[in-house]
Amino acid sequence: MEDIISEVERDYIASLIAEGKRIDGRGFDEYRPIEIETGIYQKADGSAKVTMGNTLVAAGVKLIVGEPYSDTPSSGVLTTSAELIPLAAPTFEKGPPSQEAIEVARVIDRVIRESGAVDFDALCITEKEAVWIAFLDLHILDYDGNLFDCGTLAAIAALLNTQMPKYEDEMVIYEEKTGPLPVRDKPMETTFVKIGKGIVLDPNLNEEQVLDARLTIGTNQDGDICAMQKGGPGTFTQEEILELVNKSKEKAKELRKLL
Amino acid sequence: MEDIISEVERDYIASLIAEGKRIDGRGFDEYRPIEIETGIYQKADGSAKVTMGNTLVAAGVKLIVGEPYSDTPSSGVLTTSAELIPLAAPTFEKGPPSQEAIEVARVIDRVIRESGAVDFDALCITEKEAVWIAFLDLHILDYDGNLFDCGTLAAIAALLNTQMPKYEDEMVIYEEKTGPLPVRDKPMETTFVKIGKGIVLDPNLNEEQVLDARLTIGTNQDGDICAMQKGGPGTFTQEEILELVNKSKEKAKELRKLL
Amino acid sequence: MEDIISEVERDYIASLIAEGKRIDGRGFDEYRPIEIETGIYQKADGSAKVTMGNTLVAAGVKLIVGEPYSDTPSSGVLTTSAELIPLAAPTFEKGPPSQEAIEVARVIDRVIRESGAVDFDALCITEKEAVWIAFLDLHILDYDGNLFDCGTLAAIAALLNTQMPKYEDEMVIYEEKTGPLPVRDKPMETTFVKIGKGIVLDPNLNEEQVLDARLTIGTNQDGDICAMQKGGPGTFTQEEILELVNKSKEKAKELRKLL
Amino acid sequence: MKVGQPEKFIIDGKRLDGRAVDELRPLKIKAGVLKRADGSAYLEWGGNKVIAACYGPREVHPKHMMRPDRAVLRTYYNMAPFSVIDRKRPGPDRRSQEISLVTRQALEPVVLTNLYPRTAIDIFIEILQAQAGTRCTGITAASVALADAGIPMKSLVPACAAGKVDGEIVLDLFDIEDNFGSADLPVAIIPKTGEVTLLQMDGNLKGDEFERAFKLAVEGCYQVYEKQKEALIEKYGGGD
Amino acid sequence: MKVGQPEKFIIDGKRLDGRAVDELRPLKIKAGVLKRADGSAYLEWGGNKVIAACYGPREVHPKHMMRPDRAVLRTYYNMAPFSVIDRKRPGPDRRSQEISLVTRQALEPVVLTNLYPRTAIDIFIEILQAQAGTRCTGITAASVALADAGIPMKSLVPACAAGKVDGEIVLDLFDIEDNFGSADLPVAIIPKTGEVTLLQMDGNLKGDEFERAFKLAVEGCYQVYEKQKEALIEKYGGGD
Amino acid sequence: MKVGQPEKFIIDGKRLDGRAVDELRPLKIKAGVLKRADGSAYLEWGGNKVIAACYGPREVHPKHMMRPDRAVLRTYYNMAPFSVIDRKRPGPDRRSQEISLVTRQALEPVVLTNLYPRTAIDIFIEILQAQAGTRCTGITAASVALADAGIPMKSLVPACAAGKVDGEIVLDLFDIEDNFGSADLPVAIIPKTGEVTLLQMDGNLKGDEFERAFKLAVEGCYQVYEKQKEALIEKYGGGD
Repeated sequence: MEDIISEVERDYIASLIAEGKRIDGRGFDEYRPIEIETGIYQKADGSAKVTMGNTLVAAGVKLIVGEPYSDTPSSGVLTTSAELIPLAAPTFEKGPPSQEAIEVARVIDRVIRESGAVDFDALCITEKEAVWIAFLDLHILDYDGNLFDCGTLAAIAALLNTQMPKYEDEMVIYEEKTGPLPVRDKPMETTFVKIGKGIVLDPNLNEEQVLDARLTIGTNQDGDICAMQKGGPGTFTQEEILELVNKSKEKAKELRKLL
Repeated sequence: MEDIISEVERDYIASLIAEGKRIDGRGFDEYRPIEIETGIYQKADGSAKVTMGNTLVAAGVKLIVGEPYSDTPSSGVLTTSAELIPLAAPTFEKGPPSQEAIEVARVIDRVIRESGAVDFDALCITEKEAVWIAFLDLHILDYDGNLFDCGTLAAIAALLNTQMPKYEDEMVIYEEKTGPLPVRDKPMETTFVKIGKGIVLDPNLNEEQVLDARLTIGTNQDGDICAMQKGGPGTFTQEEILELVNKSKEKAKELRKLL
Repeated sequence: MEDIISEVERDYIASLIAEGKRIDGRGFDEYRPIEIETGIYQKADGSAKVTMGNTLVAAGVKLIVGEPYSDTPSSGVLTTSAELIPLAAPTFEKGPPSQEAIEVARVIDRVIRESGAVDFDALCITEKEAVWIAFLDLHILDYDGNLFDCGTLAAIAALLNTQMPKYEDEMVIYEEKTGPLPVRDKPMETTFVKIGKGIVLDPNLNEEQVLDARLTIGTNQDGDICAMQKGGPGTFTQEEILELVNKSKEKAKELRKLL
Repeated sequence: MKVGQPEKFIIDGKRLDGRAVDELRPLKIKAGVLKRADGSAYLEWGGNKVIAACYGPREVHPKHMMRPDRAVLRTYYNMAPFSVIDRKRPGPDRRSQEISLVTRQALEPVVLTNLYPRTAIDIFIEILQAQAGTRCTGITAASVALADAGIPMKSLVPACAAGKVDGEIVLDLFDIEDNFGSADLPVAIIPKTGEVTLLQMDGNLKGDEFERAFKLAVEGCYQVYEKQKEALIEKYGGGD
Repeated sequence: MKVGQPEKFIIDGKRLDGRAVDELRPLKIKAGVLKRADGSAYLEWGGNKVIAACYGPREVHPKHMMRPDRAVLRTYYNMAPFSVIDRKRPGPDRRSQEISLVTRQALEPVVLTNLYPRTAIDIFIEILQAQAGTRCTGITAASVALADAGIPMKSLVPACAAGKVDGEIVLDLFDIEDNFGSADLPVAIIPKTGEVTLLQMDGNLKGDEFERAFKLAVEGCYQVYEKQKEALIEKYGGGD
Repeated sequence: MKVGQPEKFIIDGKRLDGRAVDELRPLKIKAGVLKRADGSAYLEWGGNKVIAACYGPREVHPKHMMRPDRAVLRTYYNMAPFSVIDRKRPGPDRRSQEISLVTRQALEPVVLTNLYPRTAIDIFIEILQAQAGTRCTGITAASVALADAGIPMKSLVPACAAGKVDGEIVLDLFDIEDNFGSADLPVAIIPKTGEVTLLQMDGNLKGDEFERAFKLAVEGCYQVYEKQKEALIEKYGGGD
């Protein structure tokens, strides 16, 4: 994820922000334009494509039937993966997922899990034996920053779009659907980056390349905090963190309205 | 495992040995100070930490229940691994085990297996279906030479320290113990290296770096030979080998007394 | 598979071909000398060693019992692999199979499968539960070009040589045989390469190194086409392709006679 | 007989998806759909949804792949996990490695790699939804993405398959025909000369069937070529 | 409800391991425990037994990771197979990769990497016994190992978590609380300025609960900081 | 007792394959059997069928393995999937990695690596059929392949094992003896000096048993050495 950027650009973006301006003219707390399409990949059981500015994430959900974990014998399973495929940026590489891709997938997984968005108990078919296992795959197609928020939006949109296939005689019949995946919450993530003294929402790639610190905050629809992740080589003050937590709830509400 | 060492050091160590001296002042047949602690990692079913001079090896045993091999349907299974983690030496690398780590694990595994140290038949739960599988993991924490002897000592100490968890209703209950792992022998390995014309016991790192040939001899408590492994780019004469086999039994007895 | 070759050699081979000559004196439609030995690796259930000029391929078939694929519940399974081991050429590398090895294995697999050479239905033991799984492994030992044709010949020879082990009480008894593997056809592949304006059969290594385009055509014993694969950085005209398809049938007949 | 195989593939001259035997599935191509890539294209071809991106000419890593006299052309075909009914495990399998290889060889004859020695031209093909024929879709998309990136080429390369079902030669198989049919023959050509840059076949064809299928596939390529040109005209104006 | 979950976590104001809600587990730190490493530290923190080693500044392999203006700081978190009840398979998994990443970012703000351009500073964290809170234990240990190696730093970095069980905010979760509790919030700080270098959270916290938990974790960090200093004084004498 | 173990291994002084206790299995060696390799050898030793190839001196990849004062000797032992009753999965496992290592150390004492600094000498050993004793077969073959490649050596290196079955010391175990016997002792030597370059053992031997087995294995090596020389004389004429 580390694009090389000249010192000059770095100084330019930071000085803009010091003057209260952003490189693309947005307000500090403003998301880029967002578009959401759902149900577009028909071999998936649920899917969505989300653009946030020029960042483009495709999400697909596939359901299979398998054994539950032994410590949660009557709960379904969610497996979230993200692939930063080399199509999406000159700096993404082939091979196993990078630490960055793993971080994105794990933080998105965390907010879905901790918010109780998916009713895992309803995904049990036979206790200890058979439960639904949902694979949520995030495919980054164009990378212009802020994968956490764009990816979460795509993930939730795809989960909301998911129809359960029929399960009969120990076979999954993907062509027949029995109803929607039980989704009870719409958690969202909002990501802020600190550049110099300024803090801006929804960083684009240029801003990510010069960030000092990053904070992602995930909240459920009641406004409870469900996931947080600080990133970047710099720090936040304690006051900044408390302030961003408050701001995050508002911004998450905005995102939630788009679904 | 290949540290770079200058020709000067090589000559110095070899010439010392030619004069009957070792770089750390020990006798040719003398082990470095050895300390053994057992039962120190409580999530393991058995554990030990052994220091031999500055070499430090942690060993842990974990027991699970699984299927036996089809050619030994009523025997438990032992799987020995060694990891030369990059914490232990500037030359150890991340990634899958090196040839050296594999060799250490296999030679230690061999002496345990061939000496009959573990009563594998007593580890059978239900023939063909369920047996105890013991994972013996050797974690090298500080590397100052002679992993074979230090590792074997740690392995045997950990096996002797192992308590069998309870197995009930097809579940392992790790919190309850039913008695010690059935250990019937205390095999030991003793490692000699030839540097120039001299042969010394328990090489430290400096000596390993300049060795011509290495011979590890594993014996059981009756003094039978159970495992041997020659290493290094040089040779032994047949007389040297026969002599070292004899010496090995004595030295193994010394080690065995420490347990 | 990419040996470096000088421009000079390239020009020399191409100009020879333009004059109607080949570097080793063969006719354009002539195979190198072929030798076939079968049944030579006795731990395999079937085996063959084929030399085509200096290209040497060993093939072995091992049969195990396993579960069928869910969409073909009463059919056996064939798994074809090819290894371009570094013994066979200075340019072959250790590690997972290269794209070239995968291509060779897949194209050979294709002609066996599509020709119906193996009667997979006869390999069913119990529907949905147990079928014979045949591993066909091609081991390239000396590489002097044209792995497709030499490999197919070795594969078919090994399959024809295969004896089914006995299956009793859910155990495979490899020492007892119950009869030959049901092989119904002898598909062959014939490979042509275009160098400049000329097209020659059975390229040796020197010719492969300077080829513009390659066409492999697989036919069954009725002369039907079962597999094709174009390779190389250049092109064929449509006329050339139709002509080679006709020529291929003749040449495949010649190969088939050697079995 | 495989589970799920239909009894007939052609009923009253129509295929199961309603097409005539020599009819392509609907094909839409859009050039320049990604911001980061140097060139890109999006295709919907029947139920295939495919995106291709081109990066280059750019530095070569690892260095030993560098060629002193030309650019190396590298192609990577990948299926999204949700692109097929049975989730595809991430990462390259043997099938996708073979397709990457033949895709490269289908494009190499037209790309003027000698203009950019010591560089790499990388093409990534991402299958988002698969309904048979993804390699032809990918090659067709890649060729447009190369053009969109401004990589000098002798020609666009359209690709199209023909095959056999119910004993009849048909154009552009869709998934049921591909899974249960008796032959599949993907072809790619250089339209101006008619030269063939991709040719694969699996199945069972008599000599005359092969000839008919081959010619039908080539005709299909010319239809695809028109769509490629339209996509580029739509973005850039003018002809190719 | 998960298998093995206790009914209550706090009984008569005491947690299941006997601690008060704002009490740390016993913490012992020893600096300089390994011979080969340039710096090292061993921590016992409750049931966590962790060793950290630092190598560097040293040559960078592979070369392309080298930075012309600074040292690259690399962190590797690893669990010994026998450190947990269910044997951990050797090698990095997704969890340990994420922890390696946040550990690096927790330490980067204090290490003066610009003093050693073109070099690497490598930190290895080995979990020998795990009882929840291993990432905080690892960061705390790593920071002492860096100091022991003489790597110039602006400050030590202590780390500590807070969380929620039975609806109460508690300091420094141990394994039962971590497995079955309702929130975990690990934090690392720069003591002099109070700046936050690590912040993660998973669970469910109301806004005011977050604030309380966050402040409790920060207080925990200051307690941990005292132990870090003691360990260094014990080895080297003097203050930090 | 393992499944398939015979009751007796030696009946009326004869082993199960008809040999005397101190008798080698039939051994045939042919030098120079491959075209591409710089040197090669094919061995049939009882039921072992093994081919060894040597490439070098040649360029070293990766570069960091290069040594300024000598050639690096690299050895790769590999089993064909069909070489054993239970199909061997392709790729190196722990056993083959250990054998690769001891094979290198068995050959290093004789190869004059200092004559070719900054190069690699690579030896590949391919087991096509295995009947116990493949490491000795491989070393014996490799040594002939090195000679066939013209690599300067102080000596050929023959290898041979002894072992114990039914309480008796026997030469050159075959598979049943190896699987169910009570000791295996592979040895390689430099014939002129009698120095030992390979020595491994697993099983259970009293001191005097070891001495007898060891001497028997050494005698076996000298018999193998005669065959190695014959193979080279057959190809090149003259003695070594």
